[in-house]
Amino acid sequence: MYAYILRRLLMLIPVLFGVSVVIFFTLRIIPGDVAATILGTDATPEALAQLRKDFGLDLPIYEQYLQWMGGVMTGDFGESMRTGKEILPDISSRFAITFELTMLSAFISWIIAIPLGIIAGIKRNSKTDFGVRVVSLLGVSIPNFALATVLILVLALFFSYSPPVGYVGFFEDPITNLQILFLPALVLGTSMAGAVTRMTRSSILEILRLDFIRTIRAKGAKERVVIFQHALRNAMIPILTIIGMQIGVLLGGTVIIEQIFSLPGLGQLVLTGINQRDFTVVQGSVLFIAFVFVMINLIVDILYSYLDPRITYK
Amino acid sequence: MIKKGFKLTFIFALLASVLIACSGNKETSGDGKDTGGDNKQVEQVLKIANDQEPAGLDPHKTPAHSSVRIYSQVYSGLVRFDEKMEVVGDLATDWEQPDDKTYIFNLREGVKFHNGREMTAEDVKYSFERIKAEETASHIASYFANVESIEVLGDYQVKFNLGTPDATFLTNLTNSSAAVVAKEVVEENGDLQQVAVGTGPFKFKEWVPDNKVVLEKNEDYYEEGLPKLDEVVYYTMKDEAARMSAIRTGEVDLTTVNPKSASLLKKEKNIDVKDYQSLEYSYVGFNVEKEPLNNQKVRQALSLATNRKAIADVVWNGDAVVSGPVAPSMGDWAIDVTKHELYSNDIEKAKKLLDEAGYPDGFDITITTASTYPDMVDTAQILQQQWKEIGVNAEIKQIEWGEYIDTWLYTSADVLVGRNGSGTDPDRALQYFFHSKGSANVWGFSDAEYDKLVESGETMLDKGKRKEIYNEAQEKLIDQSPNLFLVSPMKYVAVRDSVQGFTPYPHNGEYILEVSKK
Amino acid sequence: MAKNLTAILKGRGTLNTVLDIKNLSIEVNTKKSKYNVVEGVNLSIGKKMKYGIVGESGSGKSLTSLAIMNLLPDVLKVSKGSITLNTEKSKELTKLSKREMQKIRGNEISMIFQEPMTALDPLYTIEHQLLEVLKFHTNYSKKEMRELGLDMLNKVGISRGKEIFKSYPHQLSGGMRQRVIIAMALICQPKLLIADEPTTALDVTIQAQILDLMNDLSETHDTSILMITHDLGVILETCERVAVLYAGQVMEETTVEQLFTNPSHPYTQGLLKSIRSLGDHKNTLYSIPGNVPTPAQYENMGCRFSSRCPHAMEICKSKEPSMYTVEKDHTSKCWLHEEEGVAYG
Amino acid sequence: MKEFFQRLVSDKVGLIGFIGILLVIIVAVLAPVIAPYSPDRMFTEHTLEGPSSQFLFGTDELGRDIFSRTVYGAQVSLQVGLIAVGIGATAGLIFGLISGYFQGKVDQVIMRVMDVFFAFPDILLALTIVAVLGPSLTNTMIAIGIVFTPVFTRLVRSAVMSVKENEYLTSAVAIGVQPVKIITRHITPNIMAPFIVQITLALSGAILTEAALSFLGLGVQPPDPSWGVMLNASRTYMEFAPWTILFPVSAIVLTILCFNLLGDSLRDLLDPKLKQ
Repeated sequence: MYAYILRRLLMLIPVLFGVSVVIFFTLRIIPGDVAATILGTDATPEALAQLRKDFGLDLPIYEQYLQWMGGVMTGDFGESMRTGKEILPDISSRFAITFELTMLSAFISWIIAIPLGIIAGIKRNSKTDFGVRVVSLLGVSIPNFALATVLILVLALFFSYSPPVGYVGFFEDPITNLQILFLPALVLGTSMAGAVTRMTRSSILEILRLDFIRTIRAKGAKERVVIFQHALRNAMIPILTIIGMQIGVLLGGTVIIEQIFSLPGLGQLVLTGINQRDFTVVQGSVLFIAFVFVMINLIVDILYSYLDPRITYK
Repeated sequence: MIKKGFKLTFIFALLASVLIACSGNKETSGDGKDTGGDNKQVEQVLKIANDQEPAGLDPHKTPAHSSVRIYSQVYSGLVRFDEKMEVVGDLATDWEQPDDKTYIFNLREGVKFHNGREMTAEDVKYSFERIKAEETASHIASYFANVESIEVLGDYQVKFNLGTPDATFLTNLTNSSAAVVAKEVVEENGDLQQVAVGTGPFKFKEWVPDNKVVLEKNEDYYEEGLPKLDEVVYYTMKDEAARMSAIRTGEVDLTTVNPKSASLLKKEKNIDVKDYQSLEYSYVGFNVEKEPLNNQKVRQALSLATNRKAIADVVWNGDAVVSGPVAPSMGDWAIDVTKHELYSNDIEKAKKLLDEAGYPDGFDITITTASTYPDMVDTAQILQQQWKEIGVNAEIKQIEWGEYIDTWLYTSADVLVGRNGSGTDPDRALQYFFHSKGSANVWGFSDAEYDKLVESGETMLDKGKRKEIYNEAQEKLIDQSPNLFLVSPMKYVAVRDSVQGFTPYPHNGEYILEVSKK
Repeated sequence: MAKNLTAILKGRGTLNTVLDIKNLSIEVNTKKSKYNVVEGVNLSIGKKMKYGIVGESGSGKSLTSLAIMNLLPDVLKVSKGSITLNTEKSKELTKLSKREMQKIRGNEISMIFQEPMTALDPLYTIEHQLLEVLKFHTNYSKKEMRELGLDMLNKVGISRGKEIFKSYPHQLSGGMRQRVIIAMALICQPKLLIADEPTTALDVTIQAQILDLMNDLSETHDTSILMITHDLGVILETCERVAVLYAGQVMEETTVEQLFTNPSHPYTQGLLKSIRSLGDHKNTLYSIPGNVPTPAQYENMGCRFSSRCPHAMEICKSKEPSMYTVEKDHTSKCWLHEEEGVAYG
Repeated sequence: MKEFFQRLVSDKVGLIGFIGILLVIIVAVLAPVIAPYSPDRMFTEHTLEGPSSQFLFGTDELGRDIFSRTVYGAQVSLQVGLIAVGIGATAGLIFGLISGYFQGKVDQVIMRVMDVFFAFPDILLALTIVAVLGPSLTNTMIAIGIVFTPVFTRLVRSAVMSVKENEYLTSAVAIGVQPVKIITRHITPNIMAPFIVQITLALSGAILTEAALSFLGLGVQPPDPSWGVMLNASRTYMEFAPWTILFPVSAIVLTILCFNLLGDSLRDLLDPKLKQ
């Protein structure tokens, strides 16, 4: 097992290296630089040149890359060109927010999706099944920024409710924190729920046809035991795969929701980074997200072996 | 497994109800505050929702409005504008002008930086030298290019020696970026982007990126009884819908909104919507070095084809005035452009001009604009429609802000839609943007006569004559049309009725010094 | 004739039977089609009796067993007839509620399925799956359950019980799994054990072991066995009585001895002929010509075997024969026996 | 194929999806006939007017007819979906076939590159690509196409690998059939089922991604009326003029719903494990 994990970790190196190369050089192709965006309409050529020099943008591009990579290897992600602040602490504090949002969204989607998927699976081709499928797909079909805006408006207009302003960390004030994150997580959870419902339904369908389910029934198990202890647990592997992929996608895909709900997450950091051509921030964040993404894949794979005794890694 | 699942669902449902219950409580306690506020001291905390995150806090380096609105509360300058846009003392109590090229400022005594040290003439000297230093790369360096030296005459007296007489000097000093900073803070931190230690009414407390900036009351502020607020919190809320919702429910006290939102908020009984005519105007910039826009007649034709009134009506809900190169809110300095021939929206004449210029069938062109600002995108779309009438087929390219700035800087677009702040002195609007050596003249516009005109305007100290010079410059500029000047919009600030004493000014839309909460 | 009938009924008397199936029909019911896949099946399984149902795949033998367990797939349902279980009290299984039926499954009637490889939940240990049955039906303490479980494993010939407890199904061989499944089926000491092709998927050597095991255990536990198989050999080895199923109907019903010595129905004769030809290593294997009709064809085809029957007569194609008594304890559903026998059912 | 359609028709969910998509396609094709006005025509006297007989769905902030824009929007959004998915699916098919068929080093290289792209979050990748190429309809489609490539590649590759295990292929290889023929004759038809399902689902994904890019101002350029663009522009006026968001949002939701319904149903139909 450990050997397997180690091998998987080693395999991450080329992928992360690839990500670093792609993001570094892509950013340099995008027109515009940080100096110009800082100085805006008040830029003078001298000021621009000065700023570029400060940021090391006057060096040959491969040298810039080596410098950056050299830093990253030693755990130094560099400093933001925009603020001059060290990047890594910023990334990790923002990651915490995005991660919490992601997990909360995932959690909400499970609460919605797994029961629905089970019901649809048990009652295949019934009206209930039909209804569940349509409703769950409806969630996926609404662009989440539209859903978010409608939700904000409706809550404010008809319920005089808006989430508290100003993000507060979970450990500072858990209740306020959850109030702030609830709506965005609900929006993201709704859009995630469709795929999970679908996967749950088809896995349950598939499992319920298997012989061992008949054995369990023949043993006199209550339907509840059949579904939840046996069918659901067996269906969890494909469901987990979907969930793992979604968590990965969400980590980088919360940009829009973070912006709408004013959450200082990683997505916003990257987006502002791109808009301001704050290369170091974008490079660092994307590399970090890619790292977390591949780690989540690894964790999901490892979880498989806990869920399913047949899967062992050597 | 199942039991766990149910438990979680249960806990979750519980949690959701608690959350809603909690927020409910808060609502009611808030109401209580409103009604029974007399016997209880109201928390003097002003919550402001901003649409943009501050880019940085260094007043000398950061021109972004999102930054200015914050650091202008932390720093003071030598002088400032009063509500009538007259220059009055701030850190300087008064000043004298031994000759046209010399200013001596007498400083207020006993003013302390937020770190407790007293502010002296040395700090003034240091600050302006920092602005002028090349490595600072300050965006207002050019404002003070004319300053040859600064002399400390005493702890509370400082002298500025100018190279030429400069009519804009005092106005330039009112700029929030012309702030007096403390040397030791700069040296300690490298720059002032993340810290702010000034002499202004509010002290910088913390900045949580993409979340909020907190300022607290400067107890030692030199004006008696001010500021009235204990704390100001600027929340970054980029989404208009979120800001609307927050001001409606009282989560924030003050926010800027667009005209349509303003008209909705006007109906709310707990919210006042204040408006003011901004110093900004929208424009269409031409690359005057490239065909066909190098032809003055083409530019004039486009000006004639442009219905500015329609832009004001559609993009700004009617709350914008047609503008020339100097925004109408600059009062006397602005000429009345509405009667100008090129503002007459005469399609026939436009077609004739195009014909004369050799484009009887029009031409194809790309209008570039920033996706960040819906008003610019809408303006571009209207122009596209209006120009179609004279056979000019435009395609729209909207780009995000980083690329937009780059495009602007290197004039890599033929036609650029944007918005300019015309500043507080016509010199900025006319020289800075259109002198052939003006820092912001990216259009390739060059006219020797015009250059001479605005140069003389800068040194002309007689206000009447100066006005004449600038009137002529404006006429000339419109005639040449290196840019089409479109409209100057109203700005809207929505305020909860618990906020007292808030009045926005064109030169200071978020003047909160005298604000208090009830 | 009437006398004969009473005698037969007495022999099959309800008093001494564990399970009585009367006139059982199972129908497929979808929006598109509706037809019987099993029709008019009558069976009586006596106490401690080992009863066999033999038939080709598609003959409805497995469906009959699933109907007893009330585990028919959604599209199928019992449309006619009754299934009565006689334990302490007589229970009409087709009329029981879900809950009541759950109490019977695994407790009073157990079932062993064909595929030991897939009949166990891959995610749970043997211990969990074995003791689960006790959990469903008894109130034993955990310790007692473990003891019972280990004891039961011992009885099915697994000596390393504690080790096996911790194993997962995929770690066991097919034979081991089938033993575990038998242990699961017998742990609550059911009155009836239904074994649906319990040995088909196993190696020949193991097959015999498993069959012996079932025989022994049914005797020590006083359990009746309903053996469902396509293999007459298995029937011969384990059963006392047998019903031959073809196309959803019982064609012949008698003791095993009589079936082998005096097969009456042409279908049974064909079956026997084909296995004998297999045993004799003659040059050509005998197989019954033609194909089994599909359920959709059942209607109006007279005798369902008529299309393949070497003795088919005119009447066979137009009219369905009844069950005729051929001799004592021996009935056959064939027009050939109309003269000699007594019709019933 | 005929049997397949019969089954599709028998599944109500899939049928609804199929008919819905057909309707959208018809609307898109007949847009010039159906729409009463040009989608860019501005009635500046009629900005943000509610639905009326003149403007069936009302007008937007620039006085354009929302009905006409929604109808033309079908054209733009479908185009984005089809071409983007076309790019992703074709690239994925090629890479996946090569990778799965030849395996070895080629496979290693292709899959590592796909891993790299896979490790980028979708939106960020699309955003970066559009930022590099410059925003335009074409570039939006290219960006979304690139984003989808790894998914298709993986899908095709694993399908090819499993088909390759089959005996008939081993024998085809043994009798010396050319690789290209094996791919086109034997492998391609066998991977069609999962491929078609993925395409249906990717189509809805593409339309949503375009909408998300439009939210960030990087999607289709104005005045072209993609539903994403309309949706984003109308967010500001949602309260002031709810019809500006109602109609494009309904269009986008219903279309994507139909794609998803069809995909969902196809998945059920084509999944051998779920056959009845």
